[in-house]
Amino acid sequence: MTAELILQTLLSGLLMGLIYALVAAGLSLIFGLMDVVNFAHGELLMVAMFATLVLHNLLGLDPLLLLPIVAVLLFGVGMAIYRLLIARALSVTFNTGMVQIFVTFGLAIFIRGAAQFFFGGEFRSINNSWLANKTVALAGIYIPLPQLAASVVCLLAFALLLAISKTEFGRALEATREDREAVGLIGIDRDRIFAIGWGMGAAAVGVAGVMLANFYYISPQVGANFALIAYVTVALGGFGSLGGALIAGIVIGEVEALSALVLEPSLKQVGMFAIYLAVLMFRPRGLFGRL
Amino acid sequence: MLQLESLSASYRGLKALQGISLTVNAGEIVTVVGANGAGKSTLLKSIAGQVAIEGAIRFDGEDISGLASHKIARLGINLVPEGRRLFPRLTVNDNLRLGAYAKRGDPDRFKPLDLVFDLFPRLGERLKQRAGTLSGGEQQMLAIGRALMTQPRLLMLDEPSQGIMPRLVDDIFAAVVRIRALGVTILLVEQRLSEALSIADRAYVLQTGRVVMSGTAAEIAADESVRKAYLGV
Amino acid sequence: YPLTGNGAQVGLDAKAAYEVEADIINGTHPKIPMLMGEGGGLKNLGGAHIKLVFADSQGDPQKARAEAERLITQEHVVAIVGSYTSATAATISQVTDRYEIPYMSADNSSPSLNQRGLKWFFRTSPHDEMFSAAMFGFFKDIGAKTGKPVKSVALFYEDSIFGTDSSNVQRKLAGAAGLTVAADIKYRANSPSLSSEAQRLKAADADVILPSSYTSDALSIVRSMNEIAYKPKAIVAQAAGFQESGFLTGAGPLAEGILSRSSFAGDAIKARPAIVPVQELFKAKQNKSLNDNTSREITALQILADAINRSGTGKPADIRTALIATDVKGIDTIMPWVGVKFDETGQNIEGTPVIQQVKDGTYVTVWPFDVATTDAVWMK
Amino acid sequence: MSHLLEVDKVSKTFGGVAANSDISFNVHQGEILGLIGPNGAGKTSLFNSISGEVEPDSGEIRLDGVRISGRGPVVCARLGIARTFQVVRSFDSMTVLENVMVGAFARTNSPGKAMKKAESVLDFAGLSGRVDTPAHLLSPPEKRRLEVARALATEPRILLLDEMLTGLTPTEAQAGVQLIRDVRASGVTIIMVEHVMEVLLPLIDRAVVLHLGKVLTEGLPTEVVRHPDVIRAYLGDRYAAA
Amino acid sequence: MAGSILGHNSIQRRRRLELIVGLIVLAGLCLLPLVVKDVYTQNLIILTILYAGLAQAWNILGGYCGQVSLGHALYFGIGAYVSTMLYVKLGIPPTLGMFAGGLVGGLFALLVGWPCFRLSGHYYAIATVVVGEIGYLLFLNWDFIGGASGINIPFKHESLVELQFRVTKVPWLYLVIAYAGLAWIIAWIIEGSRWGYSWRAVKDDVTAARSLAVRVFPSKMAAAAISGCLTGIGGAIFAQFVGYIDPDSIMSGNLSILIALPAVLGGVGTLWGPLVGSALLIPLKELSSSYLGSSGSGLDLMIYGALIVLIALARPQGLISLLGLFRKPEGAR
Ligand SMILES: Nc1ncnc2c1ncn2[C@@H]1O[C@H](COP(=O)(O)OP(=O)(O)OP(=O)(O)O)[C@@H](O)[C@H]1O
Ligand SMILES: Nc1ncnc2c1ncn2[C@@H]1O[C@H](COP(=O)(O)OP(=O)(O)OP(=O)(O)O)[C@@H](O)[C@H]1O
Ligand SMILES: [Mg+2]
Ligand SMILES: [Mg+2]
Repeated sequence: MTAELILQTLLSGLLMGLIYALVAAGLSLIFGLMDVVNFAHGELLMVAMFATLVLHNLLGLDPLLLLPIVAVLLFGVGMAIYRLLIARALSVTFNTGMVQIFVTFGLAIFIRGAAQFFFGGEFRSINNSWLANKTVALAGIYIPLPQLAASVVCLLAFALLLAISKTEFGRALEATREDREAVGLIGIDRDRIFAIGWGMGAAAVGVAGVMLANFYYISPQVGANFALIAYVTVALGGFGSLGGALIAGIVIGEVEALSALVLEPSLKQVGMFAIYLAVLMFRPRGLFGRL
Repeated sequence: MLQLESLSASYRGLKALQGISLTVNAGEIVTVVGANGAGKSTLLKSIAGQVAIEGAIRFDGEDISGLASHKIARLGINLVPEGRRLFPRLTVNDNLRLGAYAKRGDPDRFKPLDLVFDLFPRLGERLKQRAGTLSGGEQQMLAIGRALMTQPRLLMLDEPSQGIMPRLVDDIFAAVVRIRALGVTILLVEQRLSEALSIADRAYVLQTGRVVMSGTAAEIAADESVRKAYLGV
Repeated sequence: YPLTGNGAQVGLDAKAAYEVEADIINGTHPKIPMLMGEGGGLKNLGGAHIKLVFADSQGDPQKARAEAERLITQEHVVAIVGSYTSATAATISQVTDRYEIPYMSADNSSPSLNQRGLKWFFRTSPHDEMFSAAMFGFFKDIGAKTGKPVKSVALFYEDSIFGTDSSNVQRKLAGAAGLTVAADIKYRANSPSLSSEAQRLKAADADVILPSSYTSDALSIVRSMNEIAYKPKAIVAQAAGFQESGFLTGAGPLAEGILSRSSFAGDAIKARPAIVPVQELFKAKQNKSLNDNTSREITALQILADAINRSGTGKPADIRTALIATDVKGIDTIMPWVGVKFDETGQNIEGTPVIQQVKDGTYVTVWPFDVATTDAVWMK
Repeated sequence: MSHLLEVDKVSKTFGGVAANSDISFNVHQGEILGLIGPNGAGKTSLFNSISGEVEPDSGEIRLDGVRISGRGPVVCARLGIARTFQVVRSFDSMTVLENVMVGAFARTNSPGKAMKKAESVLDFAGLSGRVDTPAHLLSPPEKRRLEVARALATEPRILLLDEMLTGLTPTEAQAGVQLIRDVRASGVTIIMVEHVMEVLLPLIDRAVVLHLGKVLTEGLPTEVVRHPDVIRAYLGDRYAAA
Repeated sequence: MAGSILGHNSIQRRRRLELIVGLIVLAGLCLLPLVVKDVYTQNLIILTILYAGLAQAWNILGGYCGQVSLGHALYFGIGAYVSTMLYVKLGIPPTLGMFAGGLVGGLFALLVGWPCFRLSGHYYAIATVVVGEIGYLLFLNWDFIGGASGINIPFKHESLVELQFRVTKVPWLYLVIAYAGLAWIIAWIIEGSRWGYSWRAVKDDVTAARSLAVRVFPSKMAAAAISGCLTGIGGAIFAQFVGYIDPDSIMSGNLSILIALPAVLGGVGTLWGPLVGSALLIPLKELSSSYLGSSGSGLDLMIYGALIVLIALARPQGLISLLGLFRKPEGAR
């Protein structure tokens, strides 16, 4: 095993980890900051990827240029999901937790069915984007451009989300999670706050979807490949902690890459899950969890 | 300023309020008296838009019944709820500042902070502490402070002295009087009847969801049946 | 067939393939130069039409089993054709044996299926052992021809029944042929990233990479190899994902030069004249060319229909007798095979695979040299 | 006189805040002890230590000479400590009777016996009319009664009441006082925390005053309320005159 | 009057009534084979009842005890593999093997519970998903038990002890009725016992439960053991019924959710919820995929998904609340 190989592995682990973090960013917001388990997270990612594909084919624009459009689109989707479903799920007085889980689970199945209905089961890819299949070499280490771009976008997205969470809106969001009834008493419209929160979460997923579409295949099932990792990332980082999700994403990416190198690759996810469980044994609230 | 006309409210078919009519004039302290479960909290929550109701609620002559609670709050009606309902994981500072959230864009929106720290100096000392770790009395101060931050015109207090040590009880009643002096109208629910009646202008007596008596605070305090029923004398 | 789920597209294509073949058998049209190509239904059964009933296995063995039972007891089918994944074939073949209904496996390639002592199981297409044997035969021939023999191979296969079965045979054959196995990589299907796996392949740098993957991972691995600028000397795929149109369009230029075994040679139109008209019909329906799977499906139904026709009664037992007696020549099918003839396990022993290579975005046949339409580009 | 419960130099800090420091006092068999002190003095924290909910950092709590501190709430409850909570905790998916049965199962495995016990305790607590009501539909004073009934069902030797009379009108408080007296008469020792002096003082036999996590003073209720430090820290001006 | 027959107070009355209705339902189910003759419907009924049992098993941990486990496929798979391996390798008939499977399933539930019960809320739920996934991956790569290829249970001969039936479904029907009945009666017994009360107390308020001498961790472990054991038995039955097992079909995360879903939609923490939930959900799922799925359009998934959303929103307390008879007292949570 050469040093080069190890370096290359560490690098791809890092790049992949940042992508996991990017996918988890939106989840961290919805899951961590609003305390709603969103089982349709992977499906939102899939929707974003299809949106990128369709717009790319329709407008001929490069995915990178589509970034704002898809983000806005997903923002709308997120708001709509909140207004149509989640607001209702939150207002039930009766085993709210489970209702949330299974409403989003049902939604996930529905979205998957819809994607199948409209796009069929074919695997699609975007090949003619600026970044597609491009790689730069640096001292014998290869850096794939689409992943690099995704990592940069990931860091930007986290910086942005972190900044937002520090604003007054961020505190209002936290307050709303703490006590959904009481915020009304001080003139905060909880549905608006949460709808925007969902919109932001979904927009973050939208960004992740665009970046993924640059180098990953697209199919109605694609969300499932990332969803579980996203949940684990958020839980490992700790609910309510954006920074935790970022670091957890990197940890998971590295663990995955390294275990694929030293273990049987088909068991690499076992390595990554085992690390997660081990951490939870010592820190039941994840690395940086507050909740 | 506030007028209720045959207001009814129910929880899952259980009537908690039935045909309440009640008026609060600008600048008054009005207190509502009643046994446990009489519907006092429900009454305040109805006005704040947190309970589904029938009947009319008029604020400054405008019907506000059915309005969402945050809209009512923005009109200047504010409730310090039973059990305080703070945001326990946020700091004292954040709790207070969020009180002014609805007024974003108004440069003066944090002005009431001075008043709050003046009324409750303790809060000024604990700005960085998480609200959840405050002691009971401090939490009550914070709840009132947060309500003041919204610059209310009508402040409703639900049992502000509950769980408060005797020394602070008097402070809180004193604060209520001071707040009124600043031009805020007050609707007060209290179990410490004698104290409440001593600072109130007028009072209503609630029994199983109905108003059974109303009058000036002095009249009510003097009423034989009230003394028997609620003061245990 | 899995009509939903990750394998959904395969199922949808298969459905179209069967419909095309049923139309050929039932419909009226100019004669297509192959068995059952005249149209007009089943002659011996008074021109009866083949009626297809589709069921969705969702790739789930339990589901496949229940659906098979439904087809038999509710829809009263006389035979079942299917079913892509080996796991579903395993339960369906049990059901058909219990109910004594012929089961025509069109595209399962697991060698274990016909070795279970099933009486009602028939498979027209070659299985993995035959396929892999063809690959190694190709290595020998091409080595002799170009003077660049294969010395080492890298196994790269998904952690499914298909992947492990395929790799087991390849490992065995590599040993028998005296080749080094430079890498033996079992990977997790549908992983978000295969970059570490690609690096292991690069580190091993075998003469030939032998992947057994479905479409999703086929796409991932060629991209991951490209990302670390690894250009393998040769890739010879166990068909599956590598033969799908989604892979060819998705991988684009990256697919160029990849070799794959196939049971179908779409470009061998001289040797198999029926391909052109069938191809046209399929294209009209599904807007894509026939591939390894769809051609096998068409052939499976064709053989089955012929057997039903020859049975004269349409009763399952008679169909089985007719199937056992099947002896069809390759020229009467669209396949490049020698023919169709079942052994006592129900396996077609005359299904001889070919090796194809991607050139300009489509597969062209390069081996056996007698059916090849062009020369292979070998280890540049 | 034998001490039923001994609190011996108990300290507990929460991330820098000394909720209890070096607290010592004794509780006699059969008395009603009032635990008073300003908000944040550490009363609830001490209850948590006595009931085993938290483990003191140092010091020991003994019941009949047996150490109970640090042995967890389950052991404490088994040994005879029962409590109510400052913020009412009820099992909301269960009816009143079922709530109390949970407590009764502390002493028996038989559902039949547990049910009988629960019914008699509910009768005692004046909730016999509400047995089939889901717990979350009770009014606040009823919920507090439910907590008392549930605690009594565990057949405790000591009952810790944390602000159980709060939020009641004086008349209702009288009824609560009567219930507490009845409990004591049935042989259970009581420690109670309460801020409403008018109700508390006539009820208790002795008072321990906490301030800033320490014992400020202890003694007869009449003595304690005259203690200048208690007036300054806790009672405020209006008791100064009295 | 009814009171004196059924018991002197409301709880006893309700429990006796439930038992009587349970027996009636059981009798009704036993008569089913006389009415339903076609194999497809029988298949459907068998699955539905099997899932009712599984959902009840889940309900014991997830419903009564409030530990929302999304990794039950692990115990299901372990039960299936244990009994199948015993049968295929050692020839031990599955009628015995399924109890071994249940035992091992229960053991694993304890093993998983040991670390996971220290986690709360979503942390617990995700940890169970992950544990389930680890189990799945390990089984997928474990060659001794067939790895990804799975195990085929060959049909040898008709045998009741070995649960081998060529085409008839009737014995299966009775077997799953016995299984679901067992799960139901266990739930019924526990509901009225100390454990049942402990679990519900733990679910509602851990702190208060502890203060009443409820031993929280052992309670959860007991619930896990019973739940895991019943799930394992269900897995063993399923394996024998299908005749083929592989990790994909019996250990995937989807299955974990499918085990939990009927209980949640039917009414979580109730005696009848799992039964009602399965009775609606499983036929719906199977029928829609049989009749709509073959078009491959995803329409069936859309309907199935939308239905889950609708039920969860419209009937948060579960479908069971539509049936007034077993309703918990007004407004119960
Ligand atoms: N969330 C609720 N759900 C159902 N019933 C409720 C709810 N809140 C209050 N009630 C019922 O409504 C009636 C009135 O309650 P309310 O809280 O308004 O009384 P209150 O006068 O404020 O009493 P207290 O002095 O105890 O605060 C009571 O019978 C109570 O049980
Ligand atoms: N878990 C905790 N973390 C941090 N601080 C705590 C914690 N629990 C209690 N405290 C602090 O310990 C001190 C004592 O709290 P405690 O609840 O015992 O007071 P109390 O005497 O019961 O007051 P009150 O009369 O208001 O109920 C308070 O300052 C409180 O903020
Ligand atoms: Mg109230
Ligand atoms: Mg306290």
